Amino acid sequence: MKTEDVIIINNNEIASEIWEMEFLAPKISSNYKGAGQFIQIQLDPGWGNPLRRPMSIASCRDSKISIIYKIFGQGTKILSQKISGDVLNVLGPLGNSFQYKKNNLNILVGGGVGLAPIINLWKELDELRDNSYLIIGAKTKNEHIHSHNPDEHIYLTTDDGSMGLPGTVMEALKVVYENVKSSEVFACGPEPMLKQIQSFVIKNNIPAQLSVESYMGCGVGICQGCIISRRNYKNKNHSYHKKYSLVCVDGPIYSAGDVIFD
Amino acid sequence: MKTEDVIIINNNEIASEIWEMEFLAPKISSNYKGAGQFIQIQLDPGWGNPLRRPMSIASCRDSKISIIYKIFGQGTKILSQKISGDVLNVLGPLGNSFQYKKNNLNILVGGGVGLAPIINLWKELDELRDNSYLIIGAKTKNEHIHSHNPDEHIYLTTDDGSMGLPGTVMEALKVVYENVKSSEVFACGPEPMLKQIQSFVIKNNIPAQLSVESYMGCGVGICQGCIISRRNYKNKNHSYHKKYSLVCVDGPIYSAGDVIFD
Amino acid sequence: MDLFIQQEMLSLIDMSIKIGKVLFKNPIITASGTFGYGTEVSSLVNVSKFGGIVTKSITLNPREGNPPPRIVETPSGMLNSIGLANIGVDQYISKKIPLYSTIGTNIIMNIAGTTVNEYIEIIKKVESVSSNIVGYEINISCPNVKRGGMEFGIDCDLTEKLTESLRKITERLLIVKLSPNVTNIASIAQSAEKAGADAVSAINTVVGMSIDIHKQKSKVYTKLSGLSGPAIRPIGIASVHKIFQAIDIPIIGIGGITCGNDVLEYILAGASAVQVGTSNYRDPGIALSMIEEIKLYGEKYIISSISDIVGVVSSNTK
Amino acid sequence: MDLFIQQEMLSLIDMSIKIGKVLFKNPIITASGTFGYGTEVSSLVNVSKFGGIVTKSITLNPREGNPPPRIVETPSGMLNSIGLANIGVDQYISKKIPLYSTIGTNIIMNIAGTTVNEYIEIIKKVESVSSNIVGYEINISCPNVKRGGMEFGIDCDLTEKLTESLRKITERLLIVKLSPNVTNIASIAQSAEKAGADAVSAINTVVGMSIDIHKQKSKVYTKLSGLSGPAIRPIGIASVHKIFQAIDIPIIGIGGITCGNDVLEYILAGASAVQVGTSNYRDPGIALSMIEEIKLYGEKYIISSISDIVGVVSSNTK
Ligand SMILES: Cc1cc2nc3c(=O)[nH]c(=O)nc-3n(C[C@H](O)[C@H](O)[C@H](O)COP(=O)(O)OP(=O)(O)OC[C@H]3O[C@@H](n4cnc5c(N)ncnc54)[C@H](O)[C@@H]3O)c2cc1C
Ligand SMILES: Cc1cc2nc3c(=O)[nH]c(=O)nc-3n(C[C@H](O)[C@H](O)[C@H](O)COP(=O)(O)OP(=O)(O)OC[C@H]3O[C@@H](n4cnc5c(N)ncnc54)[C@H](O)[C@@H]3O)c2cc1C
Ligand SMILES: Cc1cc2nc3c(=O)[nH]c(=O)nc-3n(C[C@H](O)[C@H](O)[C@H](O)COP(=O)(O)O)c2cc1C
Ligand SMILES: Cc1cc2nc3c(=O)[nH]c(=O)nc-3n(C[C@H](O)[C@H](O)[C@H](O)COP(=O)(O)O)c2cc1C
Ligand code: FES
Ligand code: FES
Repeated sequence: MKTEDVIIINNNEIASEIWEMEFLAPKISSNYKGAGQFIQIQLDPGWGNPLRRPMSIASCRDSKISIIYKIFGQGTKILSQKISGDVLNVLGPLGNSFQYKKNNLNILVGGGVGLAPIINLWKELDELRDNSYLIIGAKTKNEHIHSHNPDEHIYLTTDDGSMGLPGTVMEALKVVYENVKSSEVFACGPEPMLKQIQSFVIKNNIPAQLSVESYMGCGVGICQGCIISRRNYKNKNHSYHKKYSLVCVDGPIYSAGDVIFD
Repeated sequence: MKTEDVIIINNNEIASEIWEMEFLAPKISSNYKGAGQFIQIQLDPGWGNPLRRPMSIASCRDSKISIIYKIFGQGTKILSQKISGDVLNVLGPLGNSFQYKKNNLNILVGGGVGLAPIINLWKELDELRDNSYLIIGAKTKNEHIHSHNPDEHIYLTTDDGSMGLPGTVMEALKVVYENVKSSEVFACGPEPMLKQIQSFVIKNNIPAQLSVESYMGCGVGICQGCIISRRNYKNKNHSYHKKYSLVCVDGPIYSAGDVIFD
Repeated sequence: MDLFIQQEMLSLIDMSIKIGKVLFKNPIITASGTFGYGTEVSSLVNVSKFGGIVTKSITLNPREGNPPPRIVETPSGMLNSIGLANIGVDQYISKKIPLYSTIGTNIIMNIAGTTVNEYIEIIKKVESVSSNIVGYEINISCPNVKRGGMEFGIDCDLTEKLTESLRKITERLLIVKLSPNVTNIASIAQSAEKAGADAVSAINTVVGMSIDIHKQKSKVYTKLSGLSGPAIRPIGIASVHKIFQAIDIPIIGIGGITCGNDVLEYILAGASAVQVGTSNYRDPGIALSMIEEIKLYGEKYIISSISDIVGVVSSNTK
Repeated sequence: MDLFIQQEMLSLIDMSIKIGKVLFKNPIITASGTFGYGTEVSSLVNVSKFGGIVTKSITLNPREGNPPPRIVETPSGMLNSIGLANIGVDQYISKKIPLYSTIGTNIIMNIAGTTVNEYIEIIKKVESVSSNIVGYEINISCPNVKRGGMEFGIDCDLTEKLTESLRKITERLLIVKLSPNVTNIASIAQSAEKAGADAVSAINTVVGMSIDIHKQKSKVYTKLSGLSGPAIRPIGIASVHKIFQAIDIPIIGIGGITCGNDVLEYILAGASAVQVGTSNYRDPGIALSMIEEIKLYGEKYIISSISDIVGVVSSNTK
């Protein structure tokens, strides 16, 4: 993990209110471990917003890193106003990454801006495409950046039925799961979605890895700000209390059974 | 006085660390009264810097206003990073303006960034050029945006003698003053310069108008933050105490005899 | 009558609030010292739309205030040490009060003194003339005057005695403005309530300091000065939250309010109304846009009256 | 010897300072709770360059801390309510103290308790093992625990008693960390001095609150939490200024420090050293650049030792 002044190459709106930014980050990418890791972006040199903003890595290749982000508040607004050539100070790569098994069928589920690490994992699984399924949910078709394509194992859902399967990712997950055996689920998205996936995988006894979000201070384990509640305490280096885990260093990827959503 | 979202047309470094910005401001320019007035610029929509930054109007024509500014701290740094097409929120025009007499010889003295209102007045005196003298001082030639041209009544000075007359504006002022009668001095610049001019005009019994600076809060007379000490109290609308005057509404232009520099 | 119906339809939420017997058309008031005497910027802003205006602190005698520099910006805030510069009560009565007869909003007169008697004398003078001032805000908390109100603001007994004395001489609104520079702001609020105040307002500025490292001196003339602006908003909200649990009279929330969201935070924490201070310096009309933002919030969450949500976050046990 | 001369030439200003009998290589220390146990980010930052590290508050028993959410950003600041999550003194002794033998900087152990006896027990345990900890910072001022140190921090007598008891059982540095949430921080500092503290540090976080208006609940789990970051810097500097006039032992300034300029403001106000907190979250190496900035200042104004400028602004009469 390093802080690095990265140079923006691209910053474009790729779907309604959803942006993709790509930048040159040789130092950070040389330490990159895999899909699921994130970075902490400093908004500007001033101190109006003292905290960095956490963003999952959506791709990492040839010294370049990309993120996919949605405009929530002031910070993401500021990011969307950056143009190519601008410089950002970034800390990373941070956190752990998804761990997949070659022999499993891997079902990837992304919802909302939970997209980024899931797309990243999808790219990582390139050679295992035959064994992999991608499910992406959004409210409506304007928010989708892929095409619904079950032949290629890509299933899109929309709440309003305007694209792909109508309903949430749960509908698609059930459909896909019925056709496969020995599978593992990888998911990232809003908490309500993760909760539903958690019940589903526990009920069906499928292993699953969830990427969770939490309000971050430092991103490196020194503020104790980013905790989530957990089950199944295993002694980790940083989360030195049984009940909670530090998302920034022991996460953001957790085994579905270990996470308690409050 | 109005707040207006103005659109930047140009923003360029015109001399070492000195920038000129021009923007479209139809509302503000329609209320403009003359050289000496200023505007208050909001740095950005966030609240990291709550206070606007005061800047003298350097020109006002055809709905366009320009300013000339020097990078001091974070605020002026932010201004220098704006590009054409960007929008700024501006309050103005504020304060009073220089009042000149047609029959006088007018000697204009600008030092450092005190340049802006003096250049503006110089433009205003266009038809009276024969009776007007412009003196501009800087540390070194890189900071000058004009040419030394005594034939055109333009006298530049540099502390290091790298352009125009060596020394401060005082040297030039003495030279010019020796050649003229019934004159009035108009000056804007750093406090040490204004102090010297004040002693000079008082000693020689010449009328003079000084544009003074002060740390500004509101710019419209409601915070009482921007006072300077004064002599010769005349009942003004806003400065309702004898000892002090509100620079934003009763200034920034004062008769040299009225100002006390602390 | 027609007009009344029309307004009803435009704004589903009832924005009016009551403090003591006084009705405010909306809960957004400008804070003392940050809107002059209320008349300076009337060409720029339609002040009649405000819920009210608190005028600059008035003392018995005119005060020139502190020497410059008086203000400096800090991260998301500013320090000020104006030193209660004001025209004094006599000129206030002769020059300002007449202007308020047509101003179209509630004027609250803020007063400051160094002894109980000074406060009494000021109010007696104002009470002896006819005016449409709706009440007094008692500044017992200004940190920028050497012998000033501050001594009252940090002491429960003094606050009680002062409030009691003033309660006897006016039927108008009596609002005690509290200092955050104390260990227990809620207990000072209780003293004010006990002595008959109609409301308390909180907070005044927080004591702060900033140094010019090159000149090696304080950036404002007096070394200590008062911190205001968004930086102190969390302190103001916490203060209102604590006071809300201690008293039953209305609280007017102050500190770092910049938008409708901020107003609502204060209201949810227990404020019946709010005052906008430093933000006026960025834009003297800023309070007007807050009114609109609150109306939208009211529509979105189907709130029929702003009073319905006062303190809902602070009264929850969790 | 060669090395010493070389350093002398590079940095004309003597950056070292002394607190009690302990020498610090420079006045820049990381603040408790904002740099973990000092070892978490050693791969990212050369911690041996710091003047010192104050470790996270340690309590007698391990504490899991408060439920999430624990932090939220505010204008130029942040609120936190970690709730003293820590591994407890026994694990601190067995797992952390051994790591400090090679850390290359002064380790100050911050401790927190709810009773005098708890503080005593913690220190006794640490004193009974061998360690290179240079001293203890006594947290009597954490606002985020329901029954916590806060009661000490607001009361002079309790502060005095606590300090006295701890002074008896250790010869190591004893630094009392003060709360800004009091009427008179200088008098608490005087109590600490009287009872034998080697230094005081100020300030801990300021009580604050922030509300999510859509969920209508506090943004951090506990309603009240602690405000830190640049927003509170003017409050920290004012506190140091006031304390400087009241006591003779060294003051460690804390609150909103982001750069060398900010460090110097604290030093000019009366701090002999400073602690950097929230800024570490933006960049765990941020304190290192401050050291360089101060050296440049020292060169520019020809200051031979950083101690020469401690309090020069606060001791001026004007
Ligand atoms: C590990 C991790 C990975 C993430 N990856 C992505 C991603 O790939 N794409 C994406 O769009 N978003 C991602 N997020 C969420 C993203 O960090 C927030 O949307 C962003 O910080 C909002 O900032 P803002 O200033 O626009 O909003 P604000 O106005 O500051 O706040 C809006 C909301 O954003 C959240 N937020 C604000 N600051 C932080 C912070 N420092 N840490 C965590 N949450 C915060 C809060 O919950 C808040 O309610 C991720 C978050 C985490 C923890
Ligand atoms: C009436 C008036 C007209 C001015 N005209 C010009 C001009 O034409 N060109 C120009 O370059 N400068 C002008 N200035 C000065 C200019 O306002 C400051 O240089 C600018 O505000 C600095 O902002 P900053 O954020 O870069 O610096 P900061 O880092 O904020 O501060 C640097 C210095 O700038 C001054 N300053 C900061 N904020 C303010 C404020 N709100 N009001 C007054 N001073 C402040 C302070 O003295 C401070 O020491 C004028 C000032 C006044 C009062
Ligand atoms: C420049 C300035 C002058 C002030 N003058 C007064 C005053 O005369 N009387 C008073 O009670 N409060 C005064 N205040 C305090 C404000 O009324 C308000 O309590 C404080 O600024 C916090 O609110 P804010 O953060 O919205 O500014 C003043 C504040 C500022 C910034
Ligand atoms: C997340 C967080 C945790 C903190 N934990 C502690 C603590 O355990 N003990 C303590 O004495 N102070 C603690 N503090 C207070 C800091 O040490 C410091 O006094 C305060 O944050 C002000 O400094 P700053 O503005 O530089 O952050 C904590 C601060 C933060 C932001
Ligand atoms: S974000 Fe600071 S410990 Fe995780
Ligand atoms: S700047 Fe506010 S009164 Fe002049």
